[in-house]
Amino acid sequence: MTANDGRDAERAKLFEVTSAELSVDEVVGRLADPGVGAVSAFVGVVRGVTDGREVSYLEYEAYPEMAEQTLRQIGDEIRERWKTIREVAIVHRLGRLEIGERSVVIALSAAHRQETFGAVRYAIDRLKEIVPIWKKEVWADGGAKWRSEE
Amino acid sequence: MTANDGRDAERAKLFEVTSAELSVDEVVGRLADPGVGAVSAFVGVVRGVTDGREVSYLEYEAYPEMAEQTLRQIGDEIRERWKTIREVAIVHRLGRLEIGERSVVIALSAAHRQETFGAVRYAIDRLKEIVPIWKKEVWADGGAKWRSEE
Amino acid sequence: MKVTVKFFAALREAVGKTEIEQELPPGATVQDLLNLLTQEHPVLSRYVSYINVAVNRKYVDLQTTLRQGDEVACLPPVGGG
Amino acid sequence: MKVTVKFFAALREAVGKTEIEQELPPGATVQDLLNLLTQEHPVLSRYVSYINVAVNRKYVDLQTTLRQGDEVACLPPVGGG
Repeated sequence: MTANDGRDAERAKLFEVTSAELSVDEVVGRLADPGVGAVSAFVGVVRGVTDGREVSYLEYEAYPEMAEQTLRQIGDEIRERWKTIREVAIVHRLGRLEIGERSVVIALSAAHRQETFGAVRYAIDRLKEIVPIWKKEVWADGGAKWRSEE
Repeated sequence: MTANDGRDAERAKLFEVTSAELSVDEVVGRLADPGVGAVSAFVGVVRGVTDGREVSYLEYEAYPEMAEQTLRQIGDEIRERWKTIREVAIVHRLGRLEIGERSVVIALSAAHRQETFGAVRYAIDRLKEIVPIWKKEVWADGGAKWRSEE
Repeated sequence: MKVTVKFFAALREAVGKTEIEQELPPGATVQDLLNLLTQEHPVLSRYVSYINVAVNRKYVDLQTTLRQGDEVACLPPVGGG
Repeated sequence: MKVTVKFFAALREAVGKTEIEQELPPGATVQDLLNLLTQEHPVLSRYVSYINVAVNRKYVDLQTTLRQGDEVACLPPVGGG
């Protein structure tokens, strides 16, 4: 499908959903290559308050196979649109997440920084639009709600 | 000077030059606060080739006290210009760095992601403009050169 | 013919199942499937206008014709990140 | 009066020192200091038009008047990141 399918197979997965804790360093490390001079990253973090209501924890659910496939599609779209982007990695966490924990890490690499900022913004906007992942907010007062992008 | 001087004293330094290896997770961790929902980060990485010439390693030098002071100034400028940015941390490494090592980590936090992308771009552009840090490229062929921003 | 239908998030909770096997007449479309599911699970009528559908992990429109063995996913509005 | 002068990066290598004490007449400006330094270290003439100067860790212009005990830094074009 994409030009780098061969390379991907030889190393860490670039697009993944996982129940393990996320490390930004680990995800950035998946992009390692001597041509990289700049990495931009976005980290989603579980907020303790939404709309003035205290959150107890979040529960993330996915359609895992399709989620990884649409994450890969986002990577392809980025490298099609911004030719200076060398590689993209997106790892999304699933299951119960406490306040302050990381829900998603997006990292993308380039020789020079200029195009990385717009591309990382596109990645997270697009993720919220097409990737089959859902989050349920469970509030401190016992209520709960499935939330889609505000 | 700034509104958060008191808070800074109680926790990890937000603006720092150091000879220790950089961890993105550690720098992102300096921003921890239950109101944070989004963190954008920039990571500078030592490239193996510049202008078609193979690099052996880089040597970073700073005027450390003034570097930390100008990094803090950049943080102040950002929070003045983008009111949704909660906190900024910038850590720059000094000394000899090998290919693939991280030279700088910038991280900034907000409740929502929208303004973080432009702000992180501003931070690295401004760093290259005003922070008294210099890098010497030492090439594989034995030559070397102090480089300022291209 | 038979297809597998998957439910996620609010839909999974409403239907009370993550997955069912559904018998369909040959030539049935996604719209036909949603009509049938709503008859069998009236609770779905609250959601059906917001649902996106994926067949074999690709988003499709309601006119798409289904085939034996398809994996059909009923996706409420997504909200990762 | 005396000021401390610091050199960095290419300037440090050219002068061969990281720091010197410099005697100056009262009322001397940054420009006066640079003129004096260039006389004593002719190698600086190659750099002097690119130098930025900080006094007590703040960027200043060449007309700034120096005071006893100032820390004056001669900064070649910066290039961190």
